[in-house]
Amino acid sequence: MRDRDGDRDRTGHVADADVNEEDLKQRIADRMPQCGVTVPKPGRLIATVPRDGLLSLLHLLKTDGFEHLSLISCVDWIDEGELELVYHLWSQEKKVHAMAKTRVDRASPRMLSVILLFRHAQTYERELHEMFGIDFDGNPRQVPLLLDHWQGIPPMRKEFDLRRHARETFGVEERTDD
Amino acid sequence: MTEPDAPTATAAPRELEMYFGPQHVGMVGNFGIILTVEGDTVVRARANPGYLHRGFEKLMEYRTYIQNFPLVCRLNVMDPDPNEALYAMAVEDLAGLDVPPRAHYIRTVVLELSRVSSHLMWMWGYANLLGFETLGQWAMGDRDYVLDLFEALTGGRVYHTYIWPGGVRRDLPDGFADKAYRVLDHLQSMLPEYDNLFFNHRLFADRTQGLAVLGRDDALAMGVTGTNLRATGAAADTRKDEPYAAYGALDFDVPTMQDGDSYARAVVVRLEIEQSLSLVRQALEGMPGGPAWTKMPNPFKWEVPPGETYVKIESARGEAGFYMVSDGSDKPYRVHFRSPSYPVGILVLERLLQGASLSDVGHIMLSLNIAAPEIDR
Amino acid sequence: MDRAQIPKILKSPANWGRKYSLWAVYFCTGCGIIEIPPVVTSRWDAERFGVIPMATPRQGNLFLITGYVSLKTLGAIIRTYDQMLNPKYVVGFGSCPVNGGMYWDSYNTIKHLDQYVPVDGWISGCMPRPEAIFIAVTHLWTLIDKGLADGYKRYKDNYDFYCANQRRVLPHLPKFACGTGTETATAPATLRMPT
Amino acid sequence: MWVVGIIALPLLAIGVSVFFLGVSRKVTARIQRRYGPPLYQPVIDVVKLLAQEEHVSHGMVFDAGMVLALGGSLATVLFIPVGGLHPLSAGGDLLVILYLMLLPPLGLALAAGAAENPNASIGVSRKLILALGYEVPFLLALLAVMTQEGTTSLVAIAEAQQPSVLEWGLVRAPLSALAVALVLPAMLGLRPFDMATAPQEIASGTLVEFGGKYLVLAALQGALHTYIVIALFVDLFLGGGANVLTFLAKMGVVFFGGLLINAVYPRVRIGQALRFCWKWPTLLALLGLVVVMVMGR
Repeated sequence: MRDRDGDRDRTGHVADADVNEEDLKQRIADRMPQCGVTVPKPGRLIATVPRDGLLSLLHLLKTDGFEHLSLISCVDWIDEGELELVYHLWSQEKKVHAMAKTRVDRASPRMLSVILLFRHAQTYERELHEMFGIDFDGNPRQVPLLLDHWQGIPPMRKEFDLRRHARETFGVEERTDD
Repeated sequence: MTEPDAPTATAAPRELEMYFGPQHVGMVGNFGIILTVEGDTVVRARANPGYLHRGFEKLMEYRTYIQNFPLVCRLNVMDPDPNEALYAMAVEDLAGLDVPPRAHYIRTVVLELSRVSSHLMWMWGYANLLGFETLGQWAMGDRDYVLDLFEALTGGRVYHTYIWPGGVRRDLPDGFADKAYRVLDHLQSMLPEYDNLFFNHRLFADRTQGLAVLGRDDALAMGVTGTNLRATGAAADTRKDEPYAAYGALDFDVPTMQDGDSYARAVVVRLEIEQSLSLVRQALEGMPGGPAWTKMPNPFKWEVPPGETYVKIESARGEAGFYMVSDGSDKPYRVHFRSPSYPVGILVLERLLQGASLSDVGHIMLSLNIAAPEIDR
Repeated sequence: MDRAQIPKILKSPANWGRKYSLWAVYFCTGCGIIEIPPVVTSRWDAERFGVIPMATPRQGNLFLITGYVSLKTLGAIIRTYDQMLNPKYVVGFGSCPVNGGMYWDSYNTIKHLDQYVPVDGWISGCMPRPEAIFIAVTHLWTLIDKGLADGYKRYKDNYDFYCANQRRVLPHLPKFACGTGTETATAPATLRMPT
Repeated sequence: MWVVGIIALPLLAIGVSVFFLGVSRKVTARIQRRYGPPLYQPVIDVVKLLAQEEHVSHGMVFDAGMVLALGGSLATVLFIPVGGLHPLSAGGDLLVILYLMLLPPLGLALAAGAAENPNASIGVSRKLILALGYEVPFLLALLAVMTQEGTTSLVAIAEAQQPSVLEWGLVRAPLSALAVALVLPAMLGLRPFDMATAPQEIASGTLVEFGGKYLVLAALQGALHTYIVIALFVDLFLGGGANVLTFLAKMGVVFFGGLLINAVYPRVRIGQALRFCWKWPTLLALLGLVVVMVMGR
């Protein structure tokens, strides 16, 4: 709640920001030994856990003040055969942005839904279900969101060839430039 | 699978299913809401987005960093510059580019002008929905002066492709500050007129006060940011929380309201217009000298080092974020855009519409300041 | 009113009406919509030319397709177009309806609008300026005068062609539920495609 | 002579109401800092609509409803004295006019119902609810005027006001005049009471399914309705007119006032409109009636 009192300096991050993140890192490492935590730069925190530990990590972060879920993102690491789920959290008190990461198998991706912790995760999970084909257990509304009657592989996966699809569906001529 | 979001319960005989949008004058953007109405009351609402989906994130994976540059501003047509700034900031973060202070100030000017233009556009829509066409016409006419400024600065009225990794595309043209002051003065002098005609109007207050109340706890729990959150009394603003561009050196307050209803949301936007005008003035007055960009490597063969970053910015609608992953090639590996309208436009909208009167559907949606292209991407 | 116009009006009052009373139907198809509000409001004021926005497709005769067309929107466009009354004119607005523009390889936007609905005029550019819209309107006047704005006739004459194209990208539309699926998708020789 | 009147009066009414449409668009444009369309723009629109190659009907009831609405309006016009013109005055009075004025909404409701569009049904229901709102003060005010003049003949009422400004209904029954003036925007369907055709809420409401010549009929009926309501107001409270020109000038003033209100007010919800109509206008009209009855004794 520092900034509401107006004692924040003008240059961006407050001087003791590092202490905060190191504290957090320590606390997470104490409570969840299987979790790898790094602080890439001031105001950012990256925590990586195996798939099973994600809910407890999110719960831990939420009780620590990370109450705002900015985004649930997914990265398709096709060479490693895994999908990486990235949960972006923000703490208004600490002014720290945390990314909680976990990986799921690409072939049959399943994940537990986090709508009990963050209500609006419903929409993000709905989109990821549509775009990456991940099943979220516990999400009641995994129906198409943006696409209309899509058939075939989910479009955001790396093996989906955008240009071939455009050529076959819309008859787009190939261009010489890339 | 083929039925998009089928209704869960069978409709009672007195209930009527209505498609509100996309071909509907009361609809902002290409967006649909499927309403179940009973008489004049909405029983159930389901958002039906996706009319503007063009697969941005996939397209960006197929284009080089420099080719993506004209693409990103088209994410949100009403407020394009924050998207450019986000992209530039993400690339700078990954590539370790420095931005000269003058570029920071110019970016602030552009971002705030973009906010003003977006808010004036919002005012047009909101006034129109309430049947206040005169104010709508005036606001839209005044917005054009802001677009003229953009044209003088960047050459484009709507899309500017101006903020660019490493600074801005070119320095301010001669006499830009004078032109800008004239426009600012004009807008400043119009604000009392808007107040007289609209914001202080009793009928406006009658129609919006106590309508579609979103409490602060609910707003925080549902990922709401920006003006909608500030209308509930929380003073959260990325410009204050994680200052970017030149905001750290400028003097401004975050306007808030306590009630969280349609009225509060509208007044917060109105206050933000005034604050943005003052910010533009401050940034122009405090503009430092020096170069407006840093030299970039040859963009056609430019490879950004591997890594990942999340940058965020306060766009006209709230926290806009950019999550970018690079694998060291000349194209981004993965880009994900966090749009401020996304949580608001689907879950919050569906909740606020429940039990509302059919006359209010359009302007509840507009009071939330939802931009459909941001949701669909 | 210009005195010289009077013989023209008397010769064909219908064309006079169609020219100077273009009631525009549009919805926010894409980015292009951002320039429509300035055009119909105080700075540019399209009502001078008789162009006013209309709320329902039954009353409009000028259909502005403002920007990229996603598949879901195409369904809405076809539905709206079918509801409009003849004669109706379609103007494709911006680069994206012409050839896909910036989204030429996107998986969810169509590339050539005139394969799905007949288009009478194009405005290229991203974004077209308000002046370009007025030029398009005056150009449409010339086309109406010469009888060349005949998109609705082309649609009727080559319905199979348009229908087949529509079905190819939107197989689930109820409109096509009873179709045979054997219509040819090549453009008939008689079809004058705007180039 | 009265045959000429029967033919001329509807033509005059149509001409005047179409002219009012053009003026309203121009004036609104000027208030909104625009140049605006030419004054004859409604004529172009009508020509365009009639020249359309397709006219979508929704069955017999749809057609009959529109004819009923327009016919009702035209018949009403014949009973309203305009200056010295009153071709059917012998056969009709205010009560006949009131009955005839019920026909157009009925016809519109039939047509909109046959169109089977939810927006149209909602528009019609709003229109009828709004009518419920403004009819109460309007009828009370009429009752006051009729009591005061001791006649139900509109011609007699208009002529009684002829001698001087002091004899105008506005002066002699100010409370009733004020009550009717307050509900006048509602009767005209202008803002803040245009919820029956609100494009932004129910995409033009009752008019949603009208196109081509049906839209011409509907627009003509709407314009005639404007004419009828304003003419009634002028006849009842503004002294009628010594000749047609003064009458039309008075109508123009009333219409212009309505336009100004239309330009600067937002639309209210139907519930708010009903509450408004049943509050101040009804109270004023009641008070006016009481005053007239007490003074008349």
